[in-house]
Amino acid sequence: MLPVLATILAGFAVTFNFFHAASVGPNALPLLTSFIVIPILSAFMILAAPVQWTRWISLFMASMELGIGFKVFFIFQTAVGGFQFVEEVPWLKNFGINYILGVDGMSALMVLLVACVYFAGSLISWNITLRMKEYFILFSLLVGGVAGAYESLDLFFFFLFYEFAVLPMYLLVGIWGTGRKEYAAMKLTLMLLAGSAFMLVGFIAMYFTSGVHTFDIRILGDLAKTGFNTDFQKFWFPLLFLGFGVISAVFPFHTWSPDGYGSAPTAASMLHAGVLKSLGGYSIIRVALPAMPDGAKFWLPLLVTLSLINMLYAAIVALKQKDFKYVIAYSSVSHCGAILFGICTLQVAGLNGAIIQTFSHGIVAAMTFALVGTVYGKAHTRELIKLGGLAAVMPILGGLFVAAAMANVGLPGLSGFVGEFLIFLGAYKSGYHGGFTIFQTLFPIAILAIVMTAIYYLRLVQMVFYGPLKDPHYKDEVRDGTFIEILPIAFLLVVSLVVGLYPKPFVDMSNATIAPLIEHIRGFK
Amino acid sequence: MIEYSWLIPTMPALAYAVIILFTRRSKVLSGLISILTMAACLGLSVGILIEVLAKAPADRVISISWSWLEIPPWTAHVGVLIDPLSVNMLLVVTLISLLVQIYSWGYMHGEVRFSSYYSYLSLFTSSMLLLVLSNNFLQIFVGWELVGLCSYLLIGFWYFKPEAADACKKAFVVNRVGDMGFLMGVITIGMVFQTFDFAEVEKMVSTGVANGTFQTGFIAGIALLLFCGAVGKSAQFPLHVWLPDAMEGPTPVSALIHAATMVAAGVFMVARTYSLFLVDQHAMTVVAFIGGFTALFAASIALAQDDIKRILAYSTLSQLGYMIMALGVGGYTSGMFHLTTHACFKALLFLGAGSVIHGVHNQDIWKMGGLWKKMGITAATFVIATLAIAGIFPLAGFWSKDAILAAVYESQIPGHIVLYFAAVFTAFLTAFYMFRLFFVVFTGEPRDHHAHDHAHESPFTMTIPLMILAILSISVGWLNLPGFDAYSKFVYHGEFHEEVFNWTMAWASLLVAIAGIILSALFYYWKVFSAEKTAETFKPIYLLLKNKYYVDEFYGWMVKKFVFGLASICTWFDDNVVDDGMVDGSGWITRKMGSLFSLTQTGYVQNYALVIFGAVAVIYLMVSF
Amino acid sequence: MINYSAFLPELFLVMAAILILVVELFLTPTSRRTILSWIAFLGTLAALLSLSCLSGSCPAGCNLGNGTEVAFNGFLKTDGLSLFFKMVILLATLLTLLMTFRYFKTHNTPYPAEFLAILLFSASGATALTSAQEIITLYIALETLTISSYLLASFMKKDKGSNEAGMKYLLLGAFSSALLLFGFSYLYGLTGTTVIAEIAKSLAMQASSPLAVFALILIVGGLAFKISLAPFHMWTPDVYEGAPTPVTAFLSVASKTAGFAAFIRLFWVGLNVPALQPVWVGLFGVLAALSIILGNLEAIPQKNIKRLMGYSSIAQAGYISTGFLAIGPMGLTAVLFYLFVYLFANMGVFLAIVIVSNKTGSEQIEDYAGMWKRSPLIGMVLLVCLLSLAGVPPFAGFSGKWYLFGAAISKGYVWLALVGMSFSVVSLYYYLQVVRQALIVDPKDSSPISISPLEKLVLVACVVITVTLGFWPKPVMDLAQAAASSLF
Amino acid sequence: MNSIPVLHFLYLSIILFSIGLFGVLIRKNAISVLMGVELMLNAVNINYLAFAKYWNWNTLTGPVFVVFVITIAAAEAAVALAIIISIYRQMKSTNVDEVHYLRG
Repeated sequence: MLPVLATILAGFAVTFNFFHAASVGPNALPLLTSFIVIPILSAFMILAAPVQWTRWISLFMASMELGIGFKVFFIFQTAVGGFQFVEEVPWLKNFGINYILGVDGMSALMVLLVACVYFAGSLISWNITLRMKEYFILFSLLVGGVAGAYESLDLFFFFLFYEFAVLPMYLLVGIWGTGRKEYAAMKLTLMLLAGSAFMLVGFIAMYFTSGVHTFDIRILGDLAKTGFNTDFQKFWFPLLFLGFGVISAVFPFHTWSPDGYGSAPTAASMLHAGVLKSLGGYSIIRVALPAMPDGAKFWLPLLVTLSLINMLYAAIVALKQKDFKYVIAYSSVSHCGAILFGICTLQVAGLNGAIIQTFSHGIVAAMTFALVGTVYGKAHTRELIKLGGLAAVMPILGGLFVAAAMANVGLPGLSGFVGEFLIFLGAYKSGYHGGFTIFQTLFPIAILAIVMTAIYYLRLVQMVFYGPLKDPHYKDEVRDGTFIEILPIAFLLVVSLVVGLYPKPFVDMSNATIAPLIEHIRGFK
Repeated sequence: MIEYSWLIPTMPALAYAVIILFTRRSKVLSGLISILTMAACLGLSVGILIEVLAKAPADRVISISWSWLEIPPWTAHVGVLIDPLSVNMLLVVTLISLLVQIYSWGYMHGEVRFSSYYSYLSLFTSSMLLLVLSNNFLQIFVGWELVGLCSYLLIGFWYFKPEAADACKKAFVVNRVGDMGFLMGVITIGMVFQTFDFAEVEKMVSTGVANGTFQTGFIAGIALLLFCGAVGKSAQFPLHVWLPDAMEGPTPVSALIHAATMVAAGVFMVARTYSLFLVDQHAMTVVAFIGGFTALFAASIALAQDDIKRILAYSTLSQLGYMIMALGVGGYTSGMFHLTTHACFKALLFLGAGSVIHGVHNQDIWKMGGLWKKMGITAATFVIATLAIAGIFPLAGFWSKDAILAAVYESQIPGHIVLYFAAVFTAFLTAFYMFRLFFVVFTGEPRDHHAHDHAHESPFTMTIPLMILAILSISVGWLNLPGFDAYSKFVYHGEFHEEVFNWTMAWASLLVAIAGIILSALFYYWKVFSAEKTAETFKPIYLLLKNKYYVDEFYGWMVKKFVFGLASICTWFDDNVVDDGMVDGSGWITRKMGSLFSLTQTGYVQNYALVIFGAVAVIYLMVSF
Repeated sequence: MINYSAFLPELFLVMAAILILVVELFLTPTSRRTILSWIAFLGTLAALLSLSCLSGSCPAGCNLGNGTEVAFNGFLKTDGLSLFFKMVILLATLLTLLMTFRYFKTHNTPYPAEFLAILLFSASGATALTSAQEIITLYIALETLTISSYLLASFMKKDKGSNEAGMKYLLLGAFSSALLLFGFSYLYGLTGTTVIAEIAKSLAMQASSPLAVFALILIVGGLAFKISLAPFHMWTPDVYEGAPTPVTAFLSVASKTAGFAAFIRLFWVGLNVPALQPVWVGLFGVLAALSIILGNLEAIPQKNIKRLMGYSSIAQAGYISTGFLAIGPMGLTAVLFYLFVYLFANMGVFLAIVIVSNKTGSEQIEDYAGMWKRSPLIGMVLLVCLLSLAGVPPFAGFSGKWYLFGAAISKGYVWLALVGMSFSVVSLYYYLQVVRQALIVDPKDSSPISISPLEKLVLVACVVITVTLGFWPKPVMDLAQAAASSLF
Repeated sequence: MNSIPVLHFLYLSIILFSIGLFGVLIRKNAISVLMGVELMLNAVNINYLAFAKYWNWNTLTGPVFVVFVITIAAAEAAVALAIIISIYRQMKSTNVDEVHYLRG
């Protein structure tokens, strides 16, 4: 217990203080690059170091990452807005590729999210024994990829990092997974990459159509008026939306998600559900919307319908699942639907809601998966019929799970509420101001989803933790969570609480991105 | 004092955190922390009351706000609103919670999770106070949801009991259904008025309706959306089903949450947003009739129940219906007044019931009887409460209930006469079933001797709250003695107008109540009539009542058929069509095409040559023609 | 006075080959043959180094050349482009030699000297091809390459597969080169010259005639055979499977590269005339799409890894052709870069195949189970190289594909890019089947596989290069651009 | 000699080429297939000579090409025969259809 805490504090302090002096100002230390490098570096260190150090290295590096995450969050000047800590290195001039990193409000939040989940994940994986080294290496690489994807402002590197993150997932699921792991792994990988195939072509098409031959997102975003004519936008927006949508499991391309998460090892599903999945909505806001507002508006009816189906349909399907983890997986699909819905509102409130919901979903889904993994590790089964009454033997985990469930349900005071509330506000608003009136009829349906969520989560709580203890063996075999198991979950819970209780700083940050974006979009038909 | 009012919700929250994090091990410490915080809150509330009373009626409204989240130009605040209404609620909530917490010390004695119990109580009180003190729609919704959570936790406190597990889920979900409407209302308000603040919204509405920016129907729609929430939380028909089941929780919890405070939140909310309702009479009518119907409906069910707590639960429903009705007919003051008095005597009833259960370890009234001698204090206090709820002069219920009846009688809404008679009849039923309960439990011969022998009076930690509440149940009503009217001068909506107390109506209702008491005495005390015989004669009606009009069964059937039916359809679709069909299907097709094409690799060299030649030929033809 | 430096690398190779044959005469049958290997190795190395001298950037500072060398009054011109091609080919030859040493440890043959000599001959043919400026020269170089590779393919006389591969390769190769020649003859007839630049000149003056189109198509057919572009690809899997593994490796990289060199010379210079250009560009669009689709689809059911690689190489040819469509420096750069990437990825895989099949004696995919336990390095190599072929980041194949499709899209071939991307997902499926065996499945027998230090070095090099070029393609890109600039 | 127009040579070569092609595609004996190829090459040669005549003899391009073609054809034939022999050694037959173990 003490050494663990010491390691965490040490790692955290190192980065958090190291960057303190230099990280603000024009020629700053490469804050963002180091955010990508640290996980990758840790992969190499683990590769080199003796096996018994593995966990400690990973934990230490994760804490360093956490330090940077918080640093970015704290020293980001919301008032100034725009992209900050930008690092720009020319890469391939004649192909218009530059290594550009930078965070605005939205991605600053995402950076924090990545850091938190990485930290929690490396704690949750503490008891991995099978092929431990490889596990932690792949895990760190996964994080590196995600971190890069959230920071890059160049489509080439965005894409590179994104798929870089998909790859370790295949092995993580395939090797350390459970159930039909190889099937799930293959499905996940192929579906995600198939989606990204459209992305790549779309990016390159943007590159050439824009006329300025650059992959710089910031520039491409401003070209919406001059660079891309309406037909181009109408043709490419849906394809990009598809590519991004597959990442965030948009119906009907969501089926990789239940199988994938169902069989992935805990930490992997935490990262994937919490962070990588959120990339979908993120990139729509970052790339597709600014560059192709007309396309967005043209396709809105379809997209809204899809996202609504996501929300409700997934929630309904979750109601009938027999596997503990599948319920969570479907609920995560449903929440991503909410995110897409928020984006489709094309309203300040709605988009802010989408971002906050992205962040919250990241934290909460990670927490929930962590809980499921821990419970599974103790009860050795995930079939809901076999579980029951576990609260008697694991009260702390039970309590935490109720908290997690409430966060998912969108209970005020926890992060889930803020996002959903803002999304609904946006939904209503975009109906009220004569904009896109389909919402006025749709948003009651959307709100219906929160009831469904409540139903299936409480059903879960009841079936797993409440009622009499199903299996008498649990009485003496199963113990409550240990410190190492509780720590990451509690950590995530605290983050969710903070967002829920005082969302102002977070919303301000996301709004630093959204307000200009909306101004930008409003100029279009 | 008022500047510290924000402490009132915060302190219990802190107590919750402290207990959960640090003092779970030590029961005594946890209990003390919780109780002391509650005492402090009560003290603060009293202080605030005094301060507010000192002010002139005009400037008794103080509102303080802090920004919670901003999306320019639009801001959501968290704030404190001190006005007579909230002060009234503050006192009720803090007082009852304090008493209940003291009471729980004895009642939950020996419970393993004593500490968590107290932590939940603190959390509940804190969220309830958040709700009460809120000065905007968003915050009231937040508190609203949080009390829902606490009620979930406390109903399911004995989670290992399957009934409890079911009940808490039911309570939460049913409330969510109501909250859907509430949330829509809140969002609509936020977006239409660009603010959540009560006062500003009120202003905009009044001006907007005056100059015709909003047509009344729209406002009425919003009001009714909000009312959905009230229907859920105050367990009005058709969302009343959760409250009786909620009795699976510990009895003090039922007293605090499901009788005195939380369920009254619905009433409070309607009162808080009253100006929205007043805009359009139709909205008021809907409210009034739902209240009235619930009152009668629940009372009739209570006639045929056997579980002591469920009887009380249905009586709670019915009384809440009264309050809602009162608000619906414009009896703002009377409604809130009844809320206050009801809080006292209903809490008393539940705590008394709790002490009985504590004595006989049983909830079926037909296993009790003759407890008068065994547990005197309990019985004495219980009878006071019973008289109070029956509305007997000069106890609290008399004054508040008559105020309501008067309000109904004098109101302008269509069909108020019907409502009036329904209300009167409800009063009669109330008197009847309450005394049925009293007689069966406390008088006559013991039915279950084993239980009876072990029965004993409860420890003083439990009896003292009973006595305090008894005194209140007698005296609170006097706040509104005709001519004195302290309460109605304090809590009113809009302009204060004198209400002349209508004595004839009061006597009438009193007679009705007494008639009810006598009738139940004939049945259950002197046993002139036989209850069994009557039940036999009117079997269909009896069964209907006993089975609560089969509402639960109906809902159960609906959920099973529709929700889960839909769920199975969707799941099937997802597994077979989307997953196996589309996703795996495309993979399968690709693989099949692969093996199909690889058949072309025959291995015969001349086929390959032929293909080469053919390709050249075909290409040439294609290009040249 | 002949300008030897124009064909200096070829000279080195040929001399090395002859030297080998001569030295072999003095060896008794029992004496060890390592010296021959050394000669071959050094000869190729010398050729490789001579490239840097010719490019004018000699480390030793000799002034052999300054980038372009001309001999035989312009028939043979060694410019930057051909230097790049030569580099790829020679690197491939080096790695092939390395494999050969390993290969002959188990499959021993009485004629190692001949094998090495022929290998060097065909390498010299390939390199000569890249600098041929004239049809006859081009044809001779081509035949030097192919005829020797017929021999190489069928070199294991005792092995049925090898023989069959040799025969098929030979008959079809001869057939296709007959088509090619027939096309050439008409080209000559139309223009009256065999110098590619001249051809361009005189074709530019005349309108498109059916005869010209006919010649064009015959030439496409004949050459597409060499780079195994569908539908002229059918020999590939059989030959790749049957031929000795080093030879397969050599064919898959060296002769493909040479083929592309020929294509670029002939089409981008010779036939790049308004009358014909649309025809062959469109034609290549179709062929590229066809090879991508067929190659990837047919690879799926394969059980033998060499055969799998055969199909994959068909698909790769298709990808490269997408860049070949985009006439211009960008397309050329993309093609060159991708060839370089493809070289290391493919060679890494084949080296791994040789090593594994030496140990297990099998080329079936399911015998790669549990490489993560038996030899993590090989597991790593398979993962990196195969996924690079599939075009997954962060490996070089990804950036390569990005440029190729970029070039294609810049010329408006969006549909082709879409086809390519979707089918690279399909390709991922079968590549991952191998990766799955190697890294996920547990081994049947977990006896470790020994790797000599040199091989370790090369394998690691392949991995490092493949990963680095994914992140940091600049050095090679600059080289490729320099090369491309010599044509435009 | 001048009396015969070029076109006739071309016809001849086409016919010859087709015959060779026919042989390649139809004959089952590996040797005959090879001979088919040789015929095709000869058709090529005829073309070259015809065109050489059509343009001018002085630049020797055509004849030189023909010489090279013949030489290479010879080399090809040598290699081919070697391979076919070793196949014959193994499966006691030179029928190309019997050599189809590599397929699928």
